Amino acid sequence: MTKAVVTVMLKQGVLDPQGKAIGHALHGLGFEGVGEVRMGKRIELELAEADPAKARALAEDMARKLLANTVIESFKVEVA
Amino acid sequence: MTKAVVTVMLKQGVLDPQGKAIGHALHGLGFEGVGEVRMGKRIELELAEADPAKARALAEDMARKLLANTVIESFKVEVA
Amino acid sequence: MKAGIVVFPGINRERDMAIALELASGHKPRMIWHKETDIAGLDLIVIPGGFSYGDYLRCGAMAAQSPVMAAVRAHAARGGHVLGVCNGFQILTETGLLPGALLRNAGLRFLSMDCHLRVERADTDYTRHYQAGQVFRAPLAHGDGNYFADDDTLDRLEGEGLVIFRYATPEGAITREANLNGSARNIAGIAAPNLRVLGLMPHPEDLVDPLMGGTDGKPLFDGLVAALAA
Amino acid sequence: MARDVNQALAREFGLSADEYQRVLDIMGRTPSLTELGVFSVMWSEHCSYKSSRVWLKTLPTKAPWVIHGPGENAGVVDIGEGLAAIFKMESHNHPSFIEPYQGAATGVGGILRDVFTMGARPVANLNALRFGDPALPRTKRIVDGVVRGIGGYGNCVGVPTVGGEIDFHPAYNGNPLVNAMTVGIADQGKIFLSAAAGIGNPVIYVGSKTGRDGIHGATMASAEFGADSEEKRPTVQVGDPFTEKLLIEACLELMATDAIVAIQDMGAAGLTSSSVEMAGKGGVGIELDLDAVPQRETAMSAYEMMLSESQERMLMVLRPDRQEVARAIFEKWDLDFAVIGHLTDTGRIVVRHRGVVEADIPLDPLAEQAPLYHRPTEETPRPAPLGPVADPGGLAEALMTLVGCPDLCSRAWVWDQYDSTVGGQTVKRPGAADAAIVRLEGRRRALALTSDCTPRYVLADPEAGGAQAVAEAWRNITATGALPLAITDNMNFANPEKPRIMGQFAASIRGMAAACVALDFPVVSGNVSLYNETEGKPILPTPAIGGLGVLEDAAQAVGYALAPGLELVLLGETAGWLGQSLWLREVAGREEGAPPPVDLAAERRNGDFVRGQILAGRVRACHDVSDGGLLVALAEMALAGDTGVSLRPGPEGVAPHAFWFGEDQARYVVAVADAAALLAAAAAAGVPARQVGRSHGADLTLPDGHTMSLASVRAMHERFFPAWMGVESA
Ligand SMILES: Nc1ncnc2c1ncn2[C@@H]1O[C@H](COP(=O)(O)OP(=O)(O)O)[C@@H](O)[C@H]1O
Ligand SMILES: [Mg+2]
Repeated sequence: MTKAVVTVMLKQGVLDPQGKAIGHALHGLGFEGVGEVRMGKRIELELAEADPAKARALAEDMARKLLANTVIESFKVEVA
Repeated sequence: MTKAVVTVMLKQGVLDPQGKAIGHALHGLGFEGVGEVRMGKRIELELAEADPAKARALAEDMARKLLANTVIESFKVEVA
Repeated sequence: MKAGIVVFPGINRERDMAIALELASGHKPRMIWHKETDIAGLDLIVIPGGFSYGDYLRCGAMAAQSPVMAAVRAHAARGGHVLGVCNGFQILTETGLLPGALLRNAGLRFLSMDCHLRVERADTDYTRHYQAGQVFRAPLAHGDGNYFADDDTLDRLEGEGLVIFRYATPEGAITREANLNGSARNIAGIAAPNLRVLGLMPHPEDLVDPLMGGTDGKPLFDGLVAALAA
Repeated sequence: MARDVNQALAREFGLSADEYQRVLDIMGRTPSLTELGVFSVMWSEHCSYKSSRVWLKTLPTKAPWVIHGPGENAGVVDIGEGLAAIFKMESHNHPSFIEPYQGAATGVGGILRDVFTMGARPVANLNALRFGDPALPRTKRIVDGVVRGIGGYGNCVGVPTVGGEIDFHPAYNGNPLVNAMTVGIADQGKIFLSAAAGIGNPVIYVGSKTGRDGIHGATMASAEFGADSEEKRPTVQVGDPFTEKLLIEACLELMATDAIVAIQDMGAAGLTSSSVEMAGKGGVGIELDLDAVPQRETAMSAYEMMLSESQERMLMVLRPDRQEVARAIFEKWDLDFAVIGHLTDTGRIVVRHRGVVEADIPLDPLAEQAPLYHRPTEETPRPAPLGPVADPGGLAEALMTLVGCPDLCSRAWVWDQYDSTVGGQTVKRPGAADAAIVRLEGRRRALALTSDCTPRYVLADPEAGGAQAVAEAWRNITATGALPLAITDNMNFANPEKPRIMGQFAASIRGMAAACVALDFPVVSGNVSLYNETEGKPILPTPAIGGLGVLEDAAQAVGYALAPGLELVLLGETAGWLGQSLWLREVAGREEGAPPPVDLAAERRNGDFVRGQILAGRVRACHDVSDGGLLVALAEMALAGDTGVSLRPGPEGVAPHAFWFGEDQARYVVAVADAAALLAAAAAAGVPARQVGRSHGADLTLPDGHTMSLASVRAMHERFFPAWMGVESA
């Protein structure tokens, strides 16, 4: 069994209102020195595939087909 | 400037309807051998604080106060 | 006009849509379960609003992968009419039948209210019973209706006249205030180049009866019936 | 979980020494941990109504149109054409304080299940909300979370949220109230009940899997909050509205067959209360095999499974020959379906897990010997009369203060986040009429729905306040032209062990009962939430009333939006009652006096007259006069219709501020084309009537000569929520 983590973030150039709102709220709470904030998704998958390289390829396939919308998002796969 | 990443996931035992639905959809797409799927948030912060230890402490404070709902979520901070 | 409405798990405006279609055409539309793949013989496929699969990953993402969407794609490729409203619009962009994507509303809240739409061109099967430049009212109800596409795509859409509806003031002005969800260039609805695949966020099907506050949405369905009368 | 079962553990589970002794007597031995858990949740305040039952029994619950009163999952009334409305209101107060989003969301999910479990398609949601002082950051966080949670769940399941109410008061600082109401429609011949029947019939579990969610939620909902309430947090459940939507569709599909013998949602105390109540009501025994329960987590104990409050689950008894039909439907909707037991003739609940009998309890004594308390009551002393109060600043200033205050300002920020049109049947949305109007699909007939309570009145005079809450619900329905049929109630009170609080409860019930009788408006369902206090600070007594009425033709419904060129007539008597008014609180800075008296005969007479005029087509707009009094009601009508109003002076003998801001009951403002005809009809019916002005233009012209633009009033009215919540512009 392999654990794969797919991280999906909005592409640079796509406005991230959630990130912006978080930045705003952090200022409101008195946190200083907060620059850009971006928010994305983290998807943790348990895969039966034991081979890390194959598991990665599988997770990448899943990300392309479903987990990320590549019109607006980019993704990264990590395999533990 | 330091980049901090806060990862927020639902605590173990808390129902994760999103993860459940993603797992289901992956099966539907013909992906086999997918076990548990959990979905959480990844928040990337640019902090003016240059000292990594202080930046981490700051991000942890932000997570506790705003970024994570510690009633149902746990968080992890990484500093690059 | 033979119409079918695709029903995904979690869709919730299929009944509203069926009422509007029946009112305009006199026929009950066929309800198409998402696992069906034979949709031959239909003129119009409608993908209605709701929360397909809870919209838990991304609005419309899971529905876009379902078996029926392959059939819908084939229908579109044959030149068939496809209307996606709200979640249906999101599903059409996720499927790639329409360009761009629908992001979280700029204000980050679900919005349920009436908006005003300016009809950008009246020479489509969807808008032939409106006038170009006409403004009509429609309820909207969504959390992710903020239309996004890169500038090249937006320029192409505009250049090819594929922007069909824009958020406007009741007088027809395209303003920031009228753009409730923050959509690029106030875009509320777009079409594919053959003008037969249309997606829009607001719900004309919920304004087809004076009792519900007006009939502003009815011309869209009447126009379709006129265009697709067998 | 290897803990000894003894009195100390029983106390931790919320059972008193007497109650534990009763458990020992029934069992004739020391109960197992699972058995103790079953007793503790079944005998919790939430499930047993042990403090409130003696009083609830005194409420009127019958009328020729009542099909099922309290006792079923929800109340059922005949709304004509062979149809029934099924409705109920329920609280999720404690969970919403701990986790506002999920607490409110699962509250909506829970009340939806109560309604569709009886065979109804849910057609409308409402909510009654009370929050603490807006100046506290915590209040803002709670309001934000609750509103998002209600929307998040209701919008996703596709049931329109069409109405509700929101009040603020520091008494709710540590204990907000979140009451959710669902209304559904069923065929009268297709109503499903929960009494199990048929020895040997299979017991079926459907919906989501069971996890360790909300264990001891029912007992938590029955306990006062202390400084340690943070520690109770892990019991919070997460809602899954997508699964709920599937469950609605699958249940309704199955209900179209003849497979179901009995069905009940798994609400508070989950598998325990659903199985015990179904078997108990049917007078049969039940045997459960927990190994068959669909589980989300590993190594769950019998105790955990019996007490879990995982959401989106139902329990059914099926005809054995229809089991496979049912399975196919639930599999089609991708829901779990498991046979987890069967009915027996033993009169006992027997729970097996991994080959061990974990519980074996006789059902009759579990129900019949449940504690029942006649708790001591203490009357609330009559408030001192208010005496004359001078007007500090004039009508215009007071009006601006009132229309901008948190309790009266526009709620658009809230309802704009709720899908109010899904289903395509919403005739009057929030902000359009005193009650929401929802048409029955494919028919002319419509329902009128409202929720009402004025807690500050109830605190000052619980009996008058209880009557007023029912009367206001009746009036709000009447003001649309609909005929009020029945109510559901949600009794939110503090610690019933304190005689003053129990006295509030008892007196409220007395007042409610009197109003129900006088107005032919019986109680068909309800919910009680006690121990709403934090560190000894009680909430205001809040008997929230959810009202339902019917209109034969939705086209007859009127709202309160004014059109230009109409005459404005006030119906009902105005003495200028300022005690407990919002004017007194917001303008004069005092919370004092007795609330306005409720004259039920006048209420009935005036309301029947108004409804008659509306149904005769003579009324163009109608608004009841409530919080803030006459001038606020008129301003609301003007704002809703974007039409100005010129007002005439009030009568001699009543101070202007008392006339315009008094909260005398049983009053309506109607807008008509022909005032003379209306005044004559009112005189003939013995209804006091007075022409107060007419509609035109874009200004509000007060009788003292002040003119204010509608735009300036609107700016004030719409300011509070967006400013408070820091709305980002698009
Ligand atoms: N929590 C809420 N959810 C939805 N609608 C609400 C809510 N609170 C208030 N409303 C709506 O706002 C309008 C005015 O409410 P309220 O001030 O309570 O009126 P009234 O005092 O006449 O009963 C009504 O249409 C009501 O349904
Ligand atoms: Mg009212």
